[in-house]
Amino acid sequence: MPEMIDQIFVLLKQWIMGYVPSGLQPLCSAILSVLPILVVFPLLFAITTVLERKGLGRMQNRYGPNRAGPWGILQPAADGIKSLTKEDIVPRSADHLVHLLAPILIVIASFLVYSVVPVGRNMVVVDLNAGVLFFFAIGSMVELAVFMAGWSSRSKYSLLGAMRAIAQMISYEMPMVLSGVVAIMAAGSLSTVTIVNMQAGYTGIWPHWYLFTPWGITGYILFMIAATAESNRCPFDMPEGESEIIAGYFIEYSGFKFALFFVAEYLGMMASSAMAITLFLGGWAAPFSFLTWIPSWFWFFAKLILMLMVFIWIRGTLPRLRMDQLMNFGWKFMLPLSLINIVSAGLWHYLPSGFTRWSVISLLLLLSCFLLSRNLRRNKWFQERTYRFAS
Amino acid sequence: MNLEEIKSQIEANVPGCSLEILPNASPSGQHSLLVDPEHALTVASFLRDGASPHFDYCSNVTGIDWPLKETSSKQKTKKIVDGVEKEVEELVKISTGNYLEVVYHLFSQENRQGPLVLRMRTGDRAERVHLPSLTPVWRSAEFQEREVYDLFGIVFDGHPDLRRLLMWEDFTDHPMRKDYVDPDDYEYEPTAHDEVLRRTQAHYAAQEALSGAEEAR
Amino acid sequence: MVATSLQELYNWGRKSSIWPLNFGLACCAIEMIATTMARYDLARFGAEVFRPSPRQADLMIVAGTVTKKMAPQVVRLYNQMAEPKYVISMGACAISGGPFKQGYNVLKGIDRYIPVDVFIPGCPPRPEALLDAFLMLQRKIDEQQLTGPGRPRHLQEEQPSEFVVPQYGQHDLTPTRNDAIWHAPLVNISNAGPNESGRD
Amino acid sequence: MSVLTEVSIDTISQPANDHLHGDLLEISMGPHHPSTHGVFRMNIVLDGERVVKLKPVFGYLHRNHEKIAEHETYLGSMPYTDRLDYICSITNNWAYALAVEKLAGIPVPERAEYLRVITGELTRLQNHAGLIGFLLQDMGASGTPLMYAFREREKILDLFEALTGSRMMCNYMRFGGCRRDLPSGWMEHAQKVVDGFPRFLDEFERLLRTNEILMARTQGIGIVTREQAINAGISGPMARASGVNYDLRKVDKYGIYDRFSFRVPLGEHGDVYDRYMMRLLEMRESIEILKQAMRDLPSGPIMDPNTKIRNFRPKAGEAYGRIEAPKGELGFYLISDGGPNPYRYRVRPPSLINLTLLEQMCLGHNVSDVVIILGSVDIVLGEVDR
Amino acid sequence: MTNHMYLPVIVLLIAGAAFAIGPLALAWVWAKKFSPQKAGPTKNAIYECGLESNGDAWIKFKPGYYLYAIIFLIFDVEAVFLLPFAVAFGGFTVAESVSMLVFLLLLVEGLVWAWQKNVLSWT
Amino acid sequence: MLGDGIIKGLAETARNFFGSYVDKERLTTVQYPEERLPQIEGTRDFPFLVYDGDDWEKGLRCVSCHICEKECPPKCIFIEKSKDKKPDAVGKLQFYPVRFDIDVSVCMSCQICVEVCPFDAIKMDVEFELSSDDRFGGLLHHKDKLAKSNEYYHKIHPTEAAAVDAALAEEREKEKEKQKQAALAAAAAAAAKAAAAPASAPAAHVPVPAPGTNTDTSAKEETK
Repeated sequence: MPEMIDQIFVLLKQWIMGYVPSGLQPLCSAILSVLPILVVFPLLFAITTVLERKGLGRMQNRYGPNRAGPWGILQPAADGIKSLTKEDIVPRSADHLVHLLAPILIVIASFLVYSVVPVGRNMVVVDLNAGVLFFFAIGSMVELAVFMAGWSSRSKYSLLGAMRAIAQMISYEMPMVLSGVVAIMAAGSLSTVTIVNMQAGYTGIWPHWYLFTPWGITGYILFMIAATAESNRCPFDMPEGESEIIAGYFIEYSGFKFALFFVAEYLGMMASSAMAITLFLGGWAAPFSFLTWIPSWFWFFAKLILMLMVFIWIRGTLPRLRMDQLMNFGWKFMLPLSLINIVSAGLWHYLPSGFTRWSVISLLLLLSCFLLSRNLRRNKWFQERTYRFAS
Repeated sequence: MNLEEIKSQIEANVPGCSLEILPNASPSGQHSLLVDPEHALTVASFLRDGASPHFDYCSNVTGIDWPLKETSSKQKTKKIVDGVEKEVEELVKISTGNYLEVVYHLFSQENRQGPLVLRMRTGDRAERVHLPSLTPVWRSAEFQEREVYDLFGIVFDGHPDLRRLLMWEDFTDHPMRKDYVDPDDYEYEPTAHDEVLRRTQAHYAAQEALSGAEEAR
Repeated sequence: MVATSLQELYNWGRKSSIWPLNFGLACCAIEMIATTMARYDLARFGAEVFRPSPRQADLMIVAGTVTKKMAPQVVRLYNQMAEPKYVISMGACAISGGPFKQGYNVLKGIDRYIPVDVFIPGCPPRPEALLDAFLMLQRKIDEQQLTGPGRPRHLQEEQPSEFVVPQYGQHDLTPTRNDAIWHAPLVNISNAGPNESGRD
Repeated sequence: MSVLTEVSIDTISQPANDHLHGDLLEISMGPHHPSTHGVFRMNIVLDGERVVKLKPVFGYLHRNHEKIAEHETYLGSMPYTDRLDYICSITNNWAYALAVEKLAGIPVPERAEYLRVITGELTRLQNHAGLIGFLLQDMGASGTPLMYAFREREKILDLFEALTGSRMMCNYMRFGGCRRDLPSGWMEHAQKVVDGFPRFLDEFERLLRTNEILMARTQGIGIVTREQAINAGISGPMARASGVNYDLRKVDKYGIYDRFSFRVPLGEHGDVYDRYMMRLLEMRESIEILKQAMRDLPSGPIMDPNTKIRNFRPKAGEAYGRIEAPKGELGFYLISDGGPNPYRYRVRPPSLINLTLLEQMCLGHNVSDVVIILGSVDIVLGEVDR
Repeated sequence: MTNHMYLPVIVLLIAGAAFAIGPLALAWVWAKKFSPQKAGPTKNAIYECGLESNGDAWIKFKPGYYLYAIIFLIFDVEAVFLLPFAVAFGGFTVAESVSMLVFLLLLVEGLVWAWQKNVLSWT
Repeated sequence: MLGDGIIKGLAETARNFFGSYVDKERLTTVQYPEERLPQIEGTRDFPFLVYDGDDWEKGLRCVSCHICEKECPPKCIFIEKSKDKKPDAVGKLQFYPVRFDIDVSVCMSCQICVEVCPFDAIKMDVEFELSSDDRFGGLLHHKDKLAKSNEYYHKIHPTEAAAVDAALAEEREKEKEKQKQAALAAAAAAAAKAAAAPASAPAAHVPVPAPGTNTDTSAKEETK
């Protein structure tokens, strides 16, 4: 029975496929695989926006939206209707075509990356044998779209936003890829499905997630930080830095085009989280062996929502970094650390398993983390201060 | 700190400058020192660096408009009327004002003393409105002198960046002057008073002339 | 039937998602900020998304004194907002110049240049008063027709969506008002003579 | 005609003809900008994101306060002072009342002096709380610190409302005293708020004081040295962050400030972090003053009985009175010609003069730094432009 | 199977495009039917804090920004080499891994060089 | 270690997040249209005119002395004084305002009118829901809208109103005393003169005009 529920969507698809003539089968199969993504993730986006607004509200001692529909859950619907019916303004001097293409491209890119994410056992749109590579490659399209948006608007603030976006995203692209490499090394495959399958076993009740290794946790944290930067979330929201460059790259967008950027930002955030889950948190695998009776897709989405909540939590707390600090952090901390992480993952492979391996690798990583962060803090402008008082 | 002492200090160190102590009748007792514009910059530098105490902190800079004010009073004078010396009451016109004034309030942070009130006057209110800028001595005067230039029309020579501060560049008036006339834009005032009311009325009369269709109730 | 429900949906969507422009001018802006803060929480109505760019904003809360130097910018910002757009004139200064109306650089009411939906008197209005005005705006939106001659300005082809931006003149703004939208009632001058009894 | 002619790109010397430099970008920040604290405007010329030139443009909130006051009675100007620095109306009232009292030689009863200190220090608390909230908002914290600050501010505003009738525009002081005595129960309520305030400060410090991002963003940014600060007339917490030991509560000892024991925190670096910390530390000192004042509050009249409120005509003369407002030295310079209106009425706005060094502070920094430097100066446009 | 491998991706691409274009088309229809677009000289001007924009935004931007792009390219190529290495890593001998380490170190040296040259200092 | 300050901050927001479900201190929202903050007694928003008794026109305390109009800093009050006198709530003959307008779109709620009013006739209201979409009609409050009963005043500012009532009562007492004295004196004088001439009718017996004959006809005409 648990297997039944676990595979309910797969079975459903097979059942429908039974009625489809064989000539149309590949196409139908593709459509049936794609359809849930088009339904579930936008829905999740809507839920996330409500969660975010209400969650931020709670952190700030208030309720958040609670008037549109019961408990305010229809808020995104209202926002959607409003955006749809809002006037669409394209600046006269803008590059009209690029201005139009940018939001479309960013949404396409944000959707495409989901094709390699396994959301449950046997539940993946396409099991590419270069899945991770595909993910990163398509993910880079977002950068292009953001730059298109900023540049084509021909506003000075959007130009600054675009410049920031491109610099930030390419700088964090590297740590993101390199921190993912460790999982690929351990799994020996670029296929996301294989990577998840490799983590699906248990020792006692503990799962074989890569998170539970020194290089795994380092990789995970690096990946998440890079993912935050890639999806322009606080504290790395410089491209749209509201208090500095007003709205950044989408300053000239109105109506639904603006909403599409919004959608893409959240889809991107969810995609990065999904990839982090796949690479380090065992994908759809249950966290304890005795919980495997709960369907795999439930675990995937539970983990996803948990991670989204962490994003929201961070957004509710932290101020924004500055551009140069962001770049320094990316190039002088994240990149070297992710390279060291690769080396230590390699060492891990060759060292005999047991306590020694654990302690050696942990020590290596902690030491390098300490040295790199000390280098970042070497600046005299980075210390707590004591103050004198005149009476 | 005594104003007399400071005056004599300045006189000893800045030769040729003419100073005058202007008394202040109010209980605050903040008397002021009138400086002639030619030596003002030297006096200011001396006050900042040479005087004791050092007036290192220029707190407040402002302008005052003193339009020409003619008061007439009766005075008895002796005159020869019809060959006979008589005491005749005569209306004597005393005109005061007709100049713009800048006031600097100086303090000494070192000795925690002040204020020393420094004043400068222009020649008149139309052409001779140039005064030396004290911004080179006290940076804090920069914006305030610009404001005085904007609102009173005093031109500060030697100011690094003398532009209007508050009004827009193409504005031609100096609104803080006493004889400034506000733009006529009180078309409608539900609770009009006094001056505003008169202007509203004038405005409405003019409007009616323009468009007879409007019904004036 | 379809049109009615479409209209209802349209109005509901607009009124539940009014994003104000992140735009404060003076004292009232502080009360506007206070309204979005925890105690009053404008977010409950889905309106905490203060958009800094006029392109994405629906509501301009003119919160504070509009000076003549600022008026062209306010009008330009309003013009750059996408339809449908609403204006709340918050506080005495924004409505009529308020206590500062006798100043030479103070615009005597933003409604001289742009159409205003709701006026909130007060100096500054309490946050609750802003919420009250906000609810009033929601009611107004709710009553708007999607079709027919009574439909709001933004749905009518011939109605303008941008208004004359005043220019800086030598003594004043030119023009001093937009006659197309500002119609002051005539004062009963005979009744309000300056030299009446009891005035000294 | 363009208003942007004020800063022309031709007047700026291009940086060395280096292949690592592109064209300069001339940007106008404000008057509508989320973090210019109102309608302030800066004309900025950027090389990449580095500021190579910055010119502030004022006047977008020039409400002719001084001109209007010349037509108002002395009493009638009091509510207008509320609207100068609209966050701290009570200290504005105080400065104005002090100037008029100096001008006309009016004594103030002791209880009124205590009430002034209590309300004035409460004002300082809420101003500083609001400021650090806004500063962090400028730094990109999405509202949370500001919300916490406003949560506390609302408590103080409730006190103001109960005492003066209005949340922001208190119009509380009169020459020769205060307008209204404490209503019953106010003192207990105030005691509760004051006692609870340190908890908020602790919470706030936990939230952000040692935050690495905050330190990285604020330290070494917008440095003003002691000498520059004095020469540029900078006052208040901003001057003290640069190490200038000049607090008018200690220097002038106006009112009854010599009766309280409190310390004046001094910074060393004069950067944004120091200015931020000055506010945090000053709030703790204000709480000390409040505790002492509330303990010692005497009974008695709150108005000088010989002072007329209506038809008030001081003798001809002039006076400059100043106090330590939360933003710095707030002075009023009044000239009387014996009439019912002041002949000249001048406000010495701390916010405006503290901006004197804005360009110098910002040069060489990033756009992101400009907004926090501006935030740390703590300006209120009502006072800058008047 | 292989010839249908990328079919879902293509379908997703089309679906994603539809997801973006569909509402945009709907909004366009709405604008045509009910809410007319009202373009205007001020409305369609560039937003710049409520002022008229002065000067073009399409300038020769500071080239310092592009240096990052170049370094990024180098490391991206590195990643391309690293990924197959990572896949094959399980079967490597120590010697093979060390040779890969040398490759890594060469790149690290490049990073250090760029670091020393202050190319990584954002101004 | 890099990041401990960040973690401290995260802990603080988490505390507030969970606290908001249990602690009233951490969920300070008052849901305005349904819930309201308790009204603070001293609150002031806009002025209103107090009347005694039941008839608002008759009972207005205002004698249109123009003091508030003159002292009002933004000049938002407009008064037109009557030419005749009418008896007020206690029957004393007084001038009354033919027209009393307050332009709330100008009023800065400074309370100076209240302070300077020698008759306790103008007080501060707590009503703030005055939003209107009619700029000219909705925000100019005429006499009829401004007049509010003394009971209402007691309701919104109990302490202050009680003090005012006590002071007024005292004043009236004094007035009565004075009148009595005057009457006595007059009676004495009259008695002395009684032989010479018959007493003229005392001033208090002027016929009272019928209520409502001279209402604010002019006030409504002003704006359209």
